[in-house]
Amino acid sequence: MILTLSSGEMEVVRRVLGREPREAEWKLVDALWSEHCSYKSSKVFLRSLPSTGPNVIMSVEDWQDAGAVDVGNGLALVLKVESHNHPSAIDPFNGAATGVGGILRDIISKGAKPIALLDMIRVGKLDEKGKWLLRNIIAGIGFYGNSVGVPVVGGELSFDETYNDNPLVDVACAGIVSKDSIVPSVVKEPGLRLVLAGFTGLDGLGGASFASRKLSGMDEIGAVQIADPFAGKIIIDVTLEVAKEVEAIKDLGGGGLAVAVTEMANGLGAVVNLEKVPLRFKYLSPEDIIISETQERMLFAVKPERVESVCSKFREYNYPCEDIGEITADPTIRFQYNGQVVAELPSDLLLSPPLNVWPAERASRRREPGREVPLGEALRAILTHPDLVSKEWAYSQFDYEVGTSTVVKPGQADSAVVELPNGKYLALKGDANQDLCAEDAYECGKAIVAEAYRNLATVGARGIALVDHLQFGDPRKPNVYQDFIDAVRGISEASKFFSIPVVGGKVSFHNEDKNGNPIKPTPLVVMAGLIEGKLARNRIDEGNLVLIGETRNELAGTLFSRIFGGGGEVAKTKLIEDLIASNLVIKGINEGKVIWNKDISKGGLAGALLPILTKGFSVKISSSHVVGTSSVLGKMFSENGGRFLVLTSDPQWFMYQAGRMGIQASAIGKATRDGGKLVLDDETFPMDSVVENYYTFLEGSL
Amino acid sequence: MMYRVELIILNKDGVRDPEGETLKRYVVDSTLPGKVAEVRVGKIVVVTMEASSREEAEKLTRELAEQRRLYNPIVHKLQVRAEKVEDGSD
Amino acid sequence: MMYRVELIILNKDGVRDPEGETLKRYVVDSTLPGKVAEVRVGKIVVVTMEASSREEAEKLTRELAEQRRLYNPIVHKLQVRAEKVEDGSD
Amino acid sequence: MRTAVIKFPGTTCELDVVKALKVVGAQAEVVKFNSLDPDRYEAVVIPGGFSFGDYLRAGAIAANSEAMKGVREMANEGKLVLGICNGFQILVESGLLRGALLPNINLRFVTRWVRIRVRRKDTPFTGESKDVLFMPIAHAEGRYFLDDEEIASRLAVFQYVDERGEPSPQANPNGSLMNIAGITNEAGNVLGLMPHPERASFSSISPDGSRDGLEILRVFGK
Ligand SMILES: Nc1ncnc2c1ncn2[C@@H]1O[C@H](COP(=O)(O)OP(=O)(O)O)[C@@H](O)[C@H]1O
Ligand SMILES: [Mg+2]
Repeated sequence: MILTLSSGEMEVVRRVLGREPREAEWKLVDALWSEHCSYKSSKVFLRSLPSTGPNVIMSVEDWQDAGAVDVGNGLALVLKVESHNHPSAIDPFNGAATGVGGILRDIISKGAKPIALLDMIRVGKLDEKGKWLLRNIIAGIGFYGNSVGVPVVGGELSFDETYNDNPLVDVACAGIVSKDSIVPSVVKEPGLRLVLAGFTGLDGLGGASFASRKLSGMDEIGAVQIADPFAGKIIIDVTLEVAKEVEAIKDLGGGGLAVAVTEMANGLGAVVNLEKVPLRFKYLSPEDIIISETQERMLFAVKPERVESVCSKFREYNYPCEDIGEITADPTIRFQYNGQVVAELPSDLLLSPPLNVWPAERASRRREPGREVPLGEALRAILTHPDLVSKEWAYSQFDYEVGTSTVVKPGQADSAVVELPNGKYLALKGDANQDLCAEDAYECGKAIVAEAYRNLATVGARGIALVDHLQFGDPRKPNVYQDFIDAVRGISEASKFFSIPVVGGKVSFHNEDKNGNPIKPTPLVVMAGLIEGKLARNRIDEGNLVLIGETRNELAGTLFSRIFGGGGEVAKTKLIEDLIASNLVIKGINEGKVIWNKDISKGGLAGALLPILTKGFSVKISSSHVVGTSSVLGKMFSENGGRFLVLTSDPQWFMYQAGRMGIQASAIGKATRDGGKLVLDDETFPMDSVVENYYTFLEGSL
Repeated sequence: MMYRVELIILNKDGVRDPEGETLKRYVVDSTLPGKVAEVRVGKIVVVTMEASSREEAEKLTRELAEQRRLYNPIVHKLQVRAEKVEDGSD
Repeated sequence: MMYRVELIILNKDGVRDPEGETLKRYVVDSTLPGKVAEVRVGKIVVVTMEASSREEAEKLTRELAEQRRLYNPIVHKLQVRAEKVEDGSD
Repeated sequence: MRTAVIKFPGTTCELDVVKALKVVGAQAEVVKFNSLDPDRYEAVVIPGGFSFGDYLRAGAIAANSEAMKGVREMANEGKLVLGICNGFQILVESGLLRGALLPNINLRFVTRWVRIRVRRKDTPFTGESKDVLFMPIAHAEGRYFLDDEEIASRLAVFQYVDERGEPSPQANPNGSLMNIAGITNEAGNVLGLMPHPERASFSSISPDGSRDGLEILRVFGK
């Protein structure tokens, strides 16, 4: 038996119980006290995230499976993000696919219909292994999302050697449910029956403790889970069909039945008759049944008289469904097999592990001075970097049109936009920035929230809610833990500033390479927003280029410094700039002044010019009009926030409005149809091979 | 000499096979009720190759599968079978 | 008696097999240069079933494949092979 | 027209199809795979998705189902039968349409907006259609194949074409024989196509505001 409990934790269990736990009881505690399920090393800090607001219906402090906000007309938006990093490292196809299945079940647990998925993917070098990982991750996401008919409407794809052994596979899902039919994950009264749908098998034994441990080799085999989107589709359809008939729903995720039952009882007790659990293999032991993490299962709390009606809907699809036990007033979680007790533990013990606050210490960041990089070389390197190339190879493998509501599709803009059943337009975007986080996790935490906010503004939307996912190395390493704390502080500060509630999130520790080095800290946020006025259509055409915001020579923690080293200052996010600049862009969109726009982020101004160049246009820039620094490299590659690049036929309007709002805006050049060149002052850089690379890189490499 | 090598990739025992399960549940069981214990679905790669012996053909193919990730050893089991090809066709 | 019946579905000789072609061109030829004449990729369905003889097992499986269209006769060719299972595992 | 939109386990596009059929005024409703009564409907649409997980081959398991007996009955009576994407795959697998739909030549699922030329206007679906339609495809197994080019050419209703309206190799998204995107039966009352007309029926979601899918669906409103 491999347990992840520390000896101290085991002592606590023995002391509270006053006896030596049975083997199954150890496993139960191990699952519930795993980092993955209990947030024991992170909970204290997560409490600092702002989780309230006039529109919030369900938020992080409720510790439910997903958060929810009001989007008008009696509808609620349910939002959740999660990763499947460790499973994807060993079986990228099934790992990524089951990640999608898992996030979907979080959404349907609330009775909400999933309407959109996002995938944020980070892999390392594109060597043989990297290609294998990426190909299979993308195929796996498509396999599940396509098969269940939920469109993947956007995402990210980034390449960094820090992820060579530990790819990051983040998926987010948005769902819609009528406000007064949201189903809770927890029960309030004893006497309800526990109903389980789906077979339980061997697969995924020990997954939760697996995710809370570093990757170590062959003993992970038991944790392999095979994706079955066909079963997933049945679970989605039927769960939504029965949602109105049940009192609580919980998906079975990490920790299997052990965690689902205990968390659903939420302080009340439960009796589970394990012999009633529908099994795929007859020879599964009672202990294994408790912690098996077989996918495509749901747990329902149901009034006794409704059990038959609920289960009959599953059986119509030939899908197993059984009454396996009940919620009790006695606050004990009891698993029994043919009347024989297998495990019997107080709810309270299971639900409240001792919290960990590990020693934390900020690593000193020593930056080697960078060499002088000629502009032409820098432009070439940045503009051909895989992070900036067309991602069509990836998103064309997703059915992003299913649902007939994808208004702004992948590749069309910085945010995706979907039409809600009430006719409103919802914008979605996920953002992370491993370069900046590796330099300063606090600044990075702020910056990714600001970036998501700006990305929503580019389509005319204002953020209304966000979910975060915090991905770090081993929390017992003081530098890693400090980065984690800093990132939470940054995210918290920025979301408070923008008044955007954090309605959910997830923590993933132990992301390390095979030598035990942590990945670059990679917190990620997914923001949802509503378009209040006009939707920006963002079609590139001839026009004047206006740069909104001040450009500072802050090259540390950028794509430039990742490639060339050095870099000087780290970008200090001034959130007020992001807010005002976003206001200006949204106003411009509503007044018909914006032909096309993009926020400035990866690759700096140069990176923002790339989409124009790739659509057959040339751009001519006058560097003296890029204000804020005299360094040409800074002007072109700094990634500091608060900035947008706008194509417009009325640059004066932007300059006038910016002046009134107290920010910078200047006409820096023009885009013209005679394609293929970037002209900076008197120097001309041919762009043919850059454009060619943009379209062919991924297709050619994979 | 020419060999026809079959490389069969199936999920390991104990690892689920939803395709096989679905096929069994919705197709096979209704045609052959009660007769079928299990259905598994996998991939087969048939390589027609030059080798000096059956053993060599199998060894080369197995190495190919391992080096070039034609299967994932964590999930799949591999079966390799070679036989001599008399006339080059099959 | 239990039989393990392999049902191998490959594209007919005249029908293109892009997966096999791609595998050969980009993977196999660079690992085993000059050695490989052809690569074909297909599907295998392994049915573990009760039958009174090998012949019966093969016949039932072939009929199953035909009636329930486990293969598409326009494009696929079928191979069926049964063998007795001694201890039920493989 | 009273139109049944069949939902198999794994079908994903039934609600989209109903939504689009409502636009043209059809009386459309979703019918579960185990409860199709062919006599109640004048027409049937088999929508896209992944019926039975598309296990084995896209459409193969659904093609064998009870529901398809009802569809066959309707087809034989001359009622309208439309298969979209997975529905097309099911029609082909069940023998209601000729040929086969094989894995895309590049072996990947592909979503993309494509142009298709309407080659035959003598079917009830295409009688009043424009010549070239703009619609999205989204499939992994859409490579049309038939071992008789002459028959294929006669039955082909839609062909993938480029900007100039030519069925060029670059316009072929999946390696289909003769760029075929959709075919009909001899009688003309059964039509299958890989592109999704229901996704090209709302101007808010089409890249250029067009609604070309309605050109094909309009007949159900009659
Ligand atoms: N893995 C992915 N899945 C789906 N869409 C993606 C993925 N990666 C990128 N995209 C889409 O491609 C476009 C460009 O992405 P990206 O370069 O990350 O945007 P940005 O310019 O905001 O940095 C966006 O529309 C994005 O949603
Ligand atoms: Mg952006």
